[in-house]
Amino acid sequence: MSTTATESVQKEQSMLLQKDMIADHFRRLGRAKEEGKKVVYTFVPGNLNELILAFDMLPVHPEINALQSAMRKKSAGYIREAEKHGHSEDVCTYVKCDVGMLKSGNIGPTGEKLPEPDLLLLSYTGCFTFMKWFEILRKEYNDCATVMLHVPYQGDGAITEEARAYVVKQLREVLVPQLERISGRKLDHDRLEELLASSARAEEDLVSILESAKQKPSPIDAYFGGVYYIGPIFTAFRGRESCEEYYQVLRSEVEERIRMKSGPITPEGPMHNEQYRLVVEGPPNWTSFREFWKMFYDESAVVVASSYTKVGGIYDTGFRHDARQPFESLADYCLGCYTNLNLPSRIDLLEKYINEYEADGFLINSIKSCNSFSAGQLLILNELEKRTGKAGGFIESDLVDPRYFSAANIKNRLESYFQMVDAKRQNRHTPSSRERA
Amino acid sequence: MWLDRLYTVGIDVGSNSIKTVLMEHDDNGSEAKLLFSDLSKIRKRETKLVAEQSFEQVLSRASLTPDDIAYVATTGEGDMVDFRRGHFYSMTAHSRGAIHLNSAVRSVVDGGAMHGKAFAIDERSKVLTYKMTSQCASGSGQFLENIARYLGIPLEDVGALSKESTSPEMVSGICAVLAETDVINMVSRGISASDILKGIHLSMARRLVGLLRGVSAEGEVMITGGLANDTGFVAAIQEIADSENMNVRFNTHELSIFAGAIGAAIWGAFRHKKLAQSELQHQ
Amino acid sequence: MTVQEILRQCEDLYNDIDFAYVRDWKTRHGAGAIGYMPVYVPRELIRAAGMLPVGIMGAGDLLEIIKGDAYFQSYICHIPRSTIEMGVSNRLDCLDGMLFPAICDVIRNLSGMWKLLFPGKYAKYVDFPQNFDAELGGTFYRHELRGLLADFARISGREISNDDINEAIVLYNENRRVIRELYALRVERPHLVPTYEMYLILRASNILDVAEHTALMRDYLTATLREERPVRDNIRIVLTGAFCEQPPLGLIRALENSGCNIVDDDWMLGARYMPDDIPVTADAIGALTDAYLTGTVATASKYEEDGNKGAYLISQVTRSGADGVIFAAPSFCDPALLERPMQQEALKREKIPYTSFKYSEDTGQYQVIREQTGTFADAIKLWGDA
Amino acid sequence: MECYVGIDLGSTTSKAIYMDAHANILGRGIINSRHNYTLACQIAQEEAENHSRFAILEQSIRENGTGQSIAATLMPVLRAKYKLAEHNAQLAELRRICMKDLDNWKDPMAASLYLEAVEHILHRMEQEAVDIYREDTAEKSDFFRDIATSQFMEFAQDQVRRHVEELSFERLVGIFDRAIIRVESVSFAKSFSAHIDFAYREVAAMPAFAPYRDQIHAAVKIADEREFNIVRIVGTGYGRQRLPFEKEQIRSEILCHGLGAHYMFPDTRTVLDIGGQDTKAIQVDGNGIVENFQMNDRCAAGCGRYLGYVADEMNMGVHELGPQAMQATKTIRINSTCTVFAGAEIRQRLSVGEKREDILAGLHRAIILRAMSLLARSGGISNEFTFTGGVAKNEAATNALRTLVRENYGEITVNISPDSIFTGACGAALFARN
Ligand SMILES: Nc1ncnc2c1ncn2[C@@H]1O[C@H](COP(=O)(O)OP(=O)(O)O)[C@@H](O)[C@H]1O
Ligand SMILES: Nc1ncnc2c1ncn2[C@@H]1O[C@H](COP(=O)(O)OP(=O)(O)O)[C@@H](O)[C@H]1O
Ligand code: SF4
Ligand code: SF4
Ligand code: SF4
Repeated sequence: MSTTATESVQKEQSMLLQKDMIADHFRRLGRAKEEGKKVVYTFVPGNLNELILAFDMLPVHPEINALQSAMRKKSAGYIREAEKHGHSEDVCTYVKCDVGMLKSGNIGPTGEKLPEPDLLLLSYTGCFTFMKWFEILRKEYNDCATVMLHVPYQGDGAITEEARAYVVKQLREVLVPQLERISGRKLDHDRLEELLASSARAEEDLVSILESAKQKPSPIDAYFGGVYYIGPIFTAFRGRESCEEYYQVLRSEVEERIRMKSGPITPEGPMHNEQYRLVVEGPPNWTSFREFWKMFYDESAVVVASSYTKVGGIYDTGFRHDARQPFESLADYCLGCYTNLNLPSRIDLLEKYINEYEADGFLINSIKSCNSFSAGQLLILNELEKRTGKAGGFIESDLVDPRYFSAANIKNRLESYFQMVDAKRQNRHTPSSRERA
Repeated sequence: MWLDRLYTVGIDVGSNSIKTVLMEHDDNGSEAKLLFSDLSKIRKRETKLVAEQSFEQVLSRASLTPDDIAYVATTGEGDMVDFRRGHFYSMTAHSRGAIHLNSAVRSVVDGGAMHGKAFAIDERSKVLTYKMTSQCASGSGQFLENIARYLGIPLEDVGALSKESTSPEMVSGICAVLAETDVINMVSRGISASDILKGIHLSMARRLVGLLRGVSAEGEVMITGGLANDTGFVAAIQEIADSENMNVRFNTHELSIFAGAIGAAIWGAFRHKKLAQSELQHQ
Repeated sequence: MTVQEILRQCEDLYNDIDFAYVRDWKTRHGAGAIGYMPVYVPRELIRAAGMLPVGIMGAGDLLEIIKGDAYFQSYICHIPRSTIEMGVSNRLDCLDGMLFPAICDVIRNLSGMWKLLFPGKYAKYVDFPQNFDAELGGTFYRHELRGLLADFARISGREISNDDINEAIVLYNENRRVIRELYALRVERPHLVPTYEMYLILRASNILDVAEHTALMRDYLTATLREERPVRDNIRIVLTGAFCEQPPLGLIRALENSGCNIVDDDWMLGARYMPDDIPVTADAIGALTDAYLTGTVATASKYEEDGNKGAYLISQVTRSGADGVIFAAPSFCDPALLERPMQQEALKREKIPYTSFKYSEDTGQYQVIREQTGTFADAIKLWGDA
Repeated sequence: MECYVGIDLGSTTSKAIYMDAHANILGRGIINSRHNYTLACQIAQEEAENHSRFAILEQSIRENGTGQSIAATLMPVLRAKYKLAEHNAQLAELRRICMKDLDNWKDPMAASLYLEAVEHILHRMEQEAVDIYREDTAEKSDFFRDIATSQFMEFAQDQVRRHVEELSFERLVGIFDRAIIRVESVSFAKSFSAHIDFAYREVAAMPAFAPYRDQIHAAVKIADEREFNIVRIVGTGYGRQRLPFEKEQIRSEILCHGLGAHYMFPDTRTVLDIGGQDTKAIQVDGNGIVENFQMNDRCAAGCGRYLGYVADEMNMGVHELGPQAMQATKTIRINSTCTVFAGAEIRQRLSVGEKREDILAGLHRAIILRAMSLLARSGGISNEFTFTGGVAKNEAATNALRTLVRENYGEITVNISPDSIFTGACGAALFARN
């Protein structure tokens, strides 16, 4: 009795906090133009939030807008709109959702119109589509000022000195001058360092939260729940006080759940009897997010680790933003985000998760939109099966295009998958005709 | 040799049927009149043979011989017709045919057996933009024919039945071949044939309206091809377009199914004159 | 040689998915061969190491995909499947390494897959700077090139001098020059350089030793000028978007048969990425770097700093006197397809007609495509106002 | 006796298996599942029960001293006669429904015209029934629908030819189409007692068996009176969600196929199942536990229906495709993926003079190529490889498969069993037993 009561209270606190933070951010965006604040559009993976905040600019993340649109069931219309303007049905639907939203009046998730960008900060990290995306936006916003940060790929599985130097140099010689020009102020180094220090503190808490899934039962769902947990740190809030506070609250909630030995909280209610522990690779589907989650809830399946919660940046292998070397740590952050890892490194990381989080199996949600994630996932599946001996599952959907989410199909596959995990765990012996004869 | 009348034949070789028209043109080519038409289902026969027979059919009705025909123009899969003089691509032909049937139309939806196409045209029937369905027969005319067959309903009755529907069954993206199971399933769930058909019409309409939106269609839209004969489909596509607030009005013509053949015949006359002129110049 | 003989040689090269030429070349020269994916790699460096650069453009429709599908979902383009299929069926054994240029996420990830699938083989992702400042991108790229050079030296077992690189640059300059001539002839008299032939001849540059290829093109230039060919009533087209996965030959023929003469394109872009000569200097790596930073043509995989999208395409149209543009892109090719709407906007502003279609290297049915390009050609021909 | 039942509710056919406590298969039943799934499931189950009774009958005869000597000759006759009884009952139902349909016609003129025609057709069908079910006639379809359809079409064409002006073929066929669905929905299986009694009386009257009539009768009685105590049923297959079963009683078809294949061929590591509407590639471990699988989407290309559609397109029966394709001298590449487009392509190819068998060879290769890519996706092919599902009955398909497997995966044992269509049901029965 009392547990459920506390659970619901706790749930409300961190969630409400996040809700307020987001609402506040969009309110500020809504007032940006009249208050003379400059708006920077930029991408989530390896983003430079601290740098943007140091110039007192406001970031907008088109990917977040796209996923919010999907959750509010607007994406289908936006995508159609973009396709009407000549965008192919084959390409990343995030882009189309964003373009469609723009063409439909640029109304953001809170129903307010989003301010137009003063700068497009194209941090070209882990995905080629980003480049095209901002080239498209640049045209849409009348040749809006655009600055490119080229972040090399970890082709050989490591961050090279040259790559780091290249990024640092671009930060210093291209980004900062451009940000100074647009914002009309000099970079405040002290402010940047403060922000980075705050980031590091929040990151510490986040890692502890993500790693809490090593407990049995896991107090969190590191995929469906995880996407909420990474919200603040991967977007406009990292470096801010509110972000630190959010993670403190969340961490204490999680710790309380560990003490109570209770499972994650889901939209269907708290999960009680953890049956399957899974590692998930790939982004979720946003259009049917709850339905998707419920399929796991119904089977009492908990995701204990996921790669998607590392898209912004990977913290659990030790990286922290570092006020002592601001540009170097920003560069490392960009260079280190999940989709900037080469395939062998991605497999190593997933393997590590499967082992460390004592998963029963792993599942790949392959996203039609996203070549960056998806190309090669079938090999990942095979490799992981080979290395871990755990059951691997493969389902296909899309981020924001509801046409590519077939609930029946996914359910069918999941059902088979869970039965497969079961069978594997029990390893029952079935007589064959030969043995009987 | 100069006849005082110019006759041309247009043959539209479809995947399902062959449409042939015989047209008569006045001297300056501005007036074209349809004399005879023939529609022959291919029905597992050899396409080439059916085309020949269809050609002979219209000629014999007009008591003309092949020599009287100034230009035999094909469209569609016209490669099979070796007695053609020239070939026009199907959108070129359909758009011309559509303008001939109704000069006010500025967009065309061609609902054939395999593909659906939508294209915007100008007053001279020039194709401005177009969209086509992909390599999946779901939602095509053939798809509808299959369903009608599974339901045991003659194609001619499909339209009327569909219009009787009160609560159409939602269907979308089902395979033209595997639809059989789905349809049988719906029947066994007690859904009436008219609700099934209407559901299918709506889903087909949605696809084609999608294409039309892709070409930014507005105003008068001509439906050409066999689907124009299907009143249920015509009603459905109007319904969908209205529900999506598209400013379009769908037109059909009793000769809609012959639009491609008519267009080809008219272009045939045009080319014939061009060619005759350049021959004159050469001499 | 007659045109027919030259074509037969090119067709043989095209059809040979077992790379007999490469195997033979290696034996003859006692040297290695390095494969590379589209679009571009600095072939000069491979050549400077005495090795044969081999462009891998998938297997077209020549290979049934049995195992390649095991690696890619249905919504990923086709070229990596057939490439892997060739790899796992030992057809690429003759290569001593593979380069994966930074053109898209698919090829990028393929580099990692290659490392996993062929652990003993050299597999390298070649990152190209998207920053074109000599100090920034230039520094980075120089380093990339030096890394490659060191790798090639290791693989070939020989030191590579500045002169070696310059020698290769000269050979490729020569090759580029003849390509320019060929393109110029086609613009002038398209009927003498039919699309199908031009394609095959250019395609041979993927495999042939550069000097041989240059000679082959020269032969073709001489031979085709002697041919009697009918002038067809075709429209003039710039084809764009096909810089990576290639359409099957049948489709190329179908385009031509539907009334389009292609007068400029982005096929085999790697061979024409730097249209101009690269100077011979004491710093060959520097020259290659500069050529990359300042001398490459526009393509979807390259960031356009000035945001002048479509300018290059429009210049292609103007230079070649084309009637219109065909966007032909591989299905599921994000770079090409995302580029398309921007290009089309630019063309619209210039009132240049265009049409577009998608294909896959193993597309077997050209009907729909022919219907579209045919209608496009009809529209230009019948109303003539283009 | 205690038994466990597995039911595979396929998209085109439903299959049931009766299994005893020692995992021995007692009987198998199969039925078209075109209509109501619940009913199909019931009928398949009844069929399997009858089949089990036959097995008991045979066993009783064999165990009964003298019976042993005649069992081999008797059983086929008995089965054929039983089938005949069943067939006759179905024909009677067909007649009843057709007549009722005609009764409701609004136009009496037309009704009487068509009544006469239908009467003729049905009469001929009834006459021919005996010939269909001789113990020595060639193998025929398991389904009344298939037999009746081909007969009805043939005789209807005769009628139309004779009365060209008055009768429409489509309309005649329409009457049949409406009726056959309902005939298929009637459970005849229940009437085991009646049918076996008929069969018994027929054989008892035969000189060869008359001397043994008492033993036979005794065996018939045992089989007829045997009670089956169904301990548990497990359902699987395409339509499984529609079964009125508890969640625990429903198993994914993937797992059932894996387990079933393991049961039939214990060394199986890779299973390919090509059914009417889907294709599955499954990897299993040494215990028949699924390790990995891939399924195609809801697209007919690459499934049994692809061949069915092609057969229609070429005016052939599905069972004729394989043998004809085996005559091919070359393989023509079919470019269209979509079944409907492939149909059009076939027409085109035929019209440019390509040979039927060569085209068919291409089609079979196409379907197997798709399966190969699914197999590759599921993790390749390991020894031993088992091919199940309806398409495994098709020689050209198995042939193409063997070739491609050898070319790409080396020498691998390929198992194909005549009962492979029951693989899923068998797996389900095993789940029921566990
Ligand atoms: N009388 C009709 N009533 C309803 N639908 C019809 C009728 N005639 C043709 N159709 C539809 O039109 C389609 C054939 O159109 P058609 O333009 O002849 O195709 P194609 O040119 O590809 O052969 C058929 O598949 C069918 O769905
Ligand atoms: N005798 C036969 N010869 C050749 N093919 C057959 C035969 N019987 C069935 N098939 C093929 O098998 C398919 C049905 O397979 P089945 O495994 O019963 O499917 P499902 O389980 O989906 O109902 C048919 O579509 C047909 O192509
Ligand atoms: S391709 Fe993937 S990483 Fe890139 S923008 Fe789209 S969803 Fe994001
Ligand atoms: S789903 Fe059906 S109609 Fe569509 S491609 Fe597949 S077979 Fe053809
Ligand atoms: S075809 Fe396009 S997406 Fe595919 S590998 Fe080439 S560039 Fe990348």
